[in-house]
Amino acid sequence: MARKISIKQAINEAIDQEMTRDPSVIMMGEDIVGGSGSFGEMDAWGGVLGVTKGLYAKHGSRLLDTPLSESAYVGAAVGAAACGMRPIAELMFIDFMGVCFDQIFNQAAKFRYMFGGKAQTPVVIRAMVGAGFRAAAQHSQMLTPLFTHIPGLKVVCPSSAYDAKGLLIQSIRDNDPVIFCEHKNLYAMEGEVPETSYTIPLGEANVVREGKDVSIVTYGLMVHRSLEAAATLAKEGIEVEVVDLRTLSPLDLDTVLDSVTKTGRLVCVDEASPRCNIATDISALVSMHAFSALKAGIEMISPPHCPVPFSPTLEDLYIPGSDRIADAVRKTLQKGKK
Amino acid sequence: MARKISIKQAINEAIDQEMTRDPSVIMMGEDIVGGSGSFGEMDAWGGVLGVTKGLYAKHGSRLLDTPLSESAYVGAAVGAAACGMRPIAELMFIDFMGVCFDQIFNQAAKFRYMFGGKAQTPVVIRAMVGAGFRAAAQHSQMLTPLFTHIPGLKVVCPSSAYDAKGLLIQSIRDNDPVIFCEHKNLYAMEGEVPETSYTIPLGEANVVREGKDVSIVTYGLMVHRSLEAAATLAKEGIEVEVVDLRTLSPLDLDTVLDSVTKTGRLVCVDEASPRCNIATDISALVSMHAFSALKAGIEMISPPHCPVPFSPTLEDLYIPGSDRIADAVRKTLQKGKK
Amino acid sequence: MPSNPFPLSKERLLEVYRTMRTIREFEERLHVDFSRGDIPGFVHLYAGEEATGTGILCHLGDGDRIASTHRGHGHCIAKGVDVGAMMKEIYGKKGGACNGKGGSMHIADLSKGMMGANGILGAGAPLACGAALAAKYRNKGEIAITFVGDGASNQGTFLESLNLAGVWNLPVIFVVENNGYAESTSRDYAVSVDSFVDRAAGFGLPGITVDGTDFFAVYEAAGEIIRRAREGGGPSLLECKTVRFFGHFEGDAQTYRPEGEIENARANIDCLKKFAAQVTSQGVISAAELEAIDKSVLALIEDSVVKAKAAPLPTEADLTTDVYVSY
Amino acid sequence: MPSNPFPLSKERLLEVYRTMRTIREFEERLHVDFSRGDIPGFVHLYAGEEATGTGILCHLGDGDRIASTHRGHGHCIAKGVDVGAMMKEIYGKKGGACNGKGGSMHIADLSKGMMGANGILGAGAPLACGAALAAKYRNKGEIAITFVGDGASNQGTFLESLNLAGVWNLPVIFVVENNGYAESTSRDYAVSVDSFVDRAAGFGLPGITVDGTDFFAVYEAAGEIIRRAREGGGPSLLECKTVRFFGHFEGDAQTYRPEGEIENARANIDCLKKFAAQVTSQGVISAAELEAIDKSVLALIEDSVVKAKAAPLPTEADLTTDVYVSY
Ligand SMILES: Cc1ncc(C[n+]2csc(CCOP(=O)(O)OP(=O)(O)O)c2C)c(N)n1
Ligand SMILES: Cc1ncc(C[n+]2csc(CCOP(=O)(O)OP(=O)(O)O)c2C)c(N)n1
Ligand SMILES: [Mg+2]
Ligand SMILES: [Mg+2]
Repeated sequence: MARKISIKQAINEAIDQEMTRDPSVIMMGEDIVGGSGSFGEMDAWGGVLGVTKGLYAKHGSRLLDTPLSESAYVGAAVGAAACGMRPIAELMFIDFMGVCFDQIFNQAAKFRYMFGGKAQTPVVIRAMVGAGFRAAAQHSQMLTPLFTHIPGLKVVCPSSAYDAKGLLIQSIRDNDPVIFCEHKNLYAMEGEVPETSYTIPLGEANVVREGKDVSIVTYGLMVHRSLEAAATLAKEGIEVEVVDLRTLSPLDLDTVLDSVTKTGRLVCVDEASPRCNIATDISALVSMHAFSALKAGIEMISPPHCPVPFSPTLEDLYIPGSDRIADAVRKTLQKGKK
Repeated sequence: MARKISIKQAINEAIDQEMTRDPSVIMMGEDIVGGSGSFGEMDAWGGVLGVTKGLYAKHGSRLLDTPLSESAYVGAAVGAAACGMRPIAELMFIDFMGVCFDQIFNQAAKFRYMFGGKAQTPVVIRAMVGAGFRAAAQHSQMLTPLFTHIPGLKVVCPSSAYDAKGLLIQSIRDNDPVIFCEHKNLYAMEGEVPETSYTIPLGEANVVREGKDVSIVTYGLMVHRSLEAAATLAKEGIEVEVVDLRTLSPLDLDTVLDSVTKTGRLVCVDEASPRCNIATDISALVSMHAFSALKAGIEMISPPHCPVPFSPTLEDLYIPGSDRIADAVRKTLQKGKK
Repeated sequence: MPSNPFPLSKERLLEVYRTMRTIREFEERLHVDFSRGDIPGFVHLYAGEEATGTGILCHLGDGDRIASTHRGHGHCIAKGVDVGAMMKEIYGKKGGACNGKGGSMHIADLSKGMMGANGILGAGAPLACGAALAAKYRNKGEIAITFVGDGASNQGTFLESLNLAGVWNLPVIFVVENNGYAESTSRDYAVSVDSFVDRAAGFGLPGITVDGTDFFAVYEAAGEIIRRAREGGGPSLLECKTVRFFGHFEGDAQTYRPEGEIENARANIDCLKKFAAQVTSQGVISAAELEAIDKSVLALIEDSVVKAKAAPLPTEADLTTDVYVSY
Repeated sequence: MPSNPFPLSKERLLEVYRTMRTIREFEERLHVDFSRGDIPGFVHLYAGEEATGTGILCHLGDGDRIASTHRGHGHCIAKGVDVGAMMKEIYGKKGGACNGKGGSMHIADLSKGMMGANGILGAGAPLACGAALAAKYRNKGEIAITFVGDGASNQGTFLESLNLAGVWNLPVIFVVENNGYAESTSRDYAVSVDSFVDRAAGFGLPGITVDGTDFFAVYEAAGEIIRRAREGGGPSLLECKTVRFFGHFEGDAQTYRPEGEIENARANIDCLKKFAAQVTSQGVISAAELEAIDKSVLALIEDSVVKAKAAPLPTEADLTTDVYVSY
């Protein structure tokens, strides 16, 4: 398994393979083809950052450019899903959820329950998340906690090319609505990815580094910052275990609890705003279900409670860095067993 | 101070007094006057549950019925706020946030920061929250965690008539955007309320019952369920302290930590869906900032991770009841100091 | 036997009458039972508007989809959802159309192409676009229809959908049920344009306005645009001017309505009376035949209420099922 | 001295030219500096569209409000926002219009009535309705204007606002800047109606289409509808057909555009060239006078870049300030 491709390519390949396999998979979004109705090149964009480039040439009218009407086309994806298709809707930036959230959280998420189990809505909503692009407050948010809060949704956020492909294929095949969060600052990251199709189950966390002293639980870009911190700490003789949640809903709490039971110390790292986020969620669940295993207070690392700033200087201060994570780990170790 | 009025009346009075005091206070919403453009009685509704009844007669054109276009009129309230007014926009049911969230979380919440401190947006968005009305999945949600997650917003949720009036007047005078959550099943609850105008600062929790054994931290309707549990437990000799957060953002963490430091045991109760909610937020903050004070694992009581069901039988099972809360308190006491 | 001047056979006319009468009696009965305190939650009745839903939906088969509104009972019945299951649902019982989890505002039956009543105004429009898109890929001539009130026609979700349907040339029909009010606010206050035909034209869609209390007017207009949609001719908007016999929801005192409005409507623009007069005056159907239907409908409704009351309540075991297909 | 056939005095004409030239050079310079890697983030340039923003905004005073788009530099400059502060902002520096916190997509200056560029399509429309509502209560004849692209004109937020403005009879103007593209998707694909005048009519609003590259056409049409709005005559929609000289954002390869489109536009429908030809051919202004402005504008831009580069970066202390007024 020597082939290395980027996360961007892994996502493209996942969509391509599923569209080839299953004619009910269709895709819609703004400029996901690119060039619709113009006299230049069709398939000119392939999405704002080129993730879907080339798919139109292979799958033609099963990819649809949309007007700039997220409520209408995300809702259309939801409606088509309720009528037997497996649509993938691209929301470009997750920050745009504010103009179409109803179709996601009151419609897609609730159909099955409200209709007494008589509907299924296999829709995938792909969106870019995260900071670091100098794209400022309205194009840099995580917002993962908002979707995780909603019963009826599944929420996925991969951190590697391998996971991106396997989780996206699973998400497309999954019979529930899935919010698939792609960190824009990870698109270029490369990793080994099989050429053949494969799936990774939703709701299975991944222990990306084993260690016995402290558990870091995180996801997305922060997995890499946490691994950097772990590498630094290893030089100090501190063995950190890093758990990549991969899926935020359903949550693989068992893997988290196992890790904390082993290490007795927990640092939760989340790039989302600090109030009611994934870090608080994990911390709370651990302090409820594994309190007796804890040797010290839980540490949480998140950005400050402010919008994402534009200035690169500020944005770099905003995003949790490996230094802050390493400090938190040291802090949990300094606090002895009570 | 003998006069007792309902929460509904307290809210009406707060708006009335602020509109009288300050000509820049205006209000808009669907049927908040009621009867606009029809040939019957004007001021026919005063809001869907009659909360604003009578205000049109006193304040005339400063109350505006709107078309059914939440994005447009909530956004108009935000825009008017940025231009010197103090608008109150009624979103009827908080569940409708999905069609207008952008104007709240990307516009109102972020103006001040994105514009480098050069704007202020004193808008209040009032909305009904909560279950128990047999109104099913799309008219019964709390959604308080979604707003609490967003930097730039303040979030208020009163549990008594006294608090409702004082917090609403403060919210109207406050220079930041405030999401004012009114629990529909508390509207009829009466309490002593001064006739004169007064304010309650945002970010001050209220210890509604003192006790030394276990702290319950909660807000909204759950304050009353928790007090019922506390009354039951008192008969068993268990002294429960109940902290009513009142404001979810800003959060009065000091009062929470003081209480937990005193009791050493914590039960967080939240009517919102369980993932990434206020209960997890408080639990996490306590397990980070007051871990050494904890004598036992934290308990959280929330509804199950499912939409709000319609059938009264199911809805009553869905909403956390005083029995479940009391059991959680007993459980924290059974778990000894580790 | 007199010749039949109507565009439907006698059997179909009787079916149509039965559908409209079933809707009427369903709603009249709910009105009574609600005021007795038997029915929980918000209930929005369709009485008065029967000819609209029926005149349109009698053109559809199970493969055609509809996305409905908060005022959805009539659409459900006209689309073939089982009346007994609906009644149980409204009573919050097991065996209801949604096993008691949805209630009046969320009745759905995907097997009948009924994608759900909806508690969110305008939300059905994108869903119907999606159903129409799916139909386009299936390529069997199926279509989708969404209903929206005069008030909800101002929702961005609905307006965006008009554009999307045009851009994608979807086989979808947007039906505006204009009953003059959105809750207590009049259509003339809340809609900035005089004619919904002009609103449709603003999105490049053909629009047509009909008397929604005249079954045959609705039937004919709907037939035409549905045929066009099936043949690939794209979306249209159909405004049906109609009237709400009851309040916005049960419990509404309706002081915003001018005196006599409802009495007048019940006397002079009752779609069922109109229909009965039309078909009997032509001698195609006898008054006795209609009365027989009335009787059997009343029996059906009574039976549905009795069974709904007798049906078991859901239990704790039902609370957390059917949130996900798998989790 | 020849008589002045234009609706503006010579001084005002020179001002207008200076504004348009400032926008042009600001954007041309950003294009160069961006490709050098000096400028972070997403940058959407307004070059080519100057006559639109300028022709409209030169009618306004500081008490009038505008809500802009992601392509907001031109609106900012035409509304009087300080160019030096803008440049610093785009460089992410302290002393920028937003102290470096907003960047290109969020430049605002409330003291100039500029309510912000906006990273969310269509979001400015409700905000402008709110500004117009505030103006109505203040009752000093102030108005509000919102800009929207051809693509963003399909956002529900924008569409709802057209209706709201009509219902409340707000002094607000909706300007559709139709440059033919939304990112790479053409206007003809994404907007379901041929004419924006028809779209406006769908909401009961008067609509008018002008050549957005002809300053005087824009100026005149805008003057008329702004006057009407100030006098209580309510909202209007103004479509300006214009052209984008650069890509959607900096870095766009623009392969969706037909060959020669941009060259042709630069040669034949450059609004600055048109304006210069109009005013010089009438002898009202000399070529030398325009050149003098060109020179001083270039100096101003150069100065703004030098100062922006030299300006201090924000520091950790700035990270969490100005989230709230008080918290
Ligand atoms: C997004 C949203 N906003 C507001 C409401 C509350 N609401 C329910 S029905 C209704 C009035 C609808 O009027 P109309 O669309 O004319 O339909 P009608 O009730 O007359 O059939 C309102 C405001 C809602 N359910 N959803
Ligand atoms: C709600 C929302 N959806 C999508 C985007 C991404 N986006 C930014 S600009 C743009 C194209 C806008 O086209 P148009 O409105 O014609 O304006 P132009 O760029 O041509 O000036 C898109 C799709 C966004 N910023 N906000
Ligand atoms: Mg209506
Ligand atoms: Mg454009």
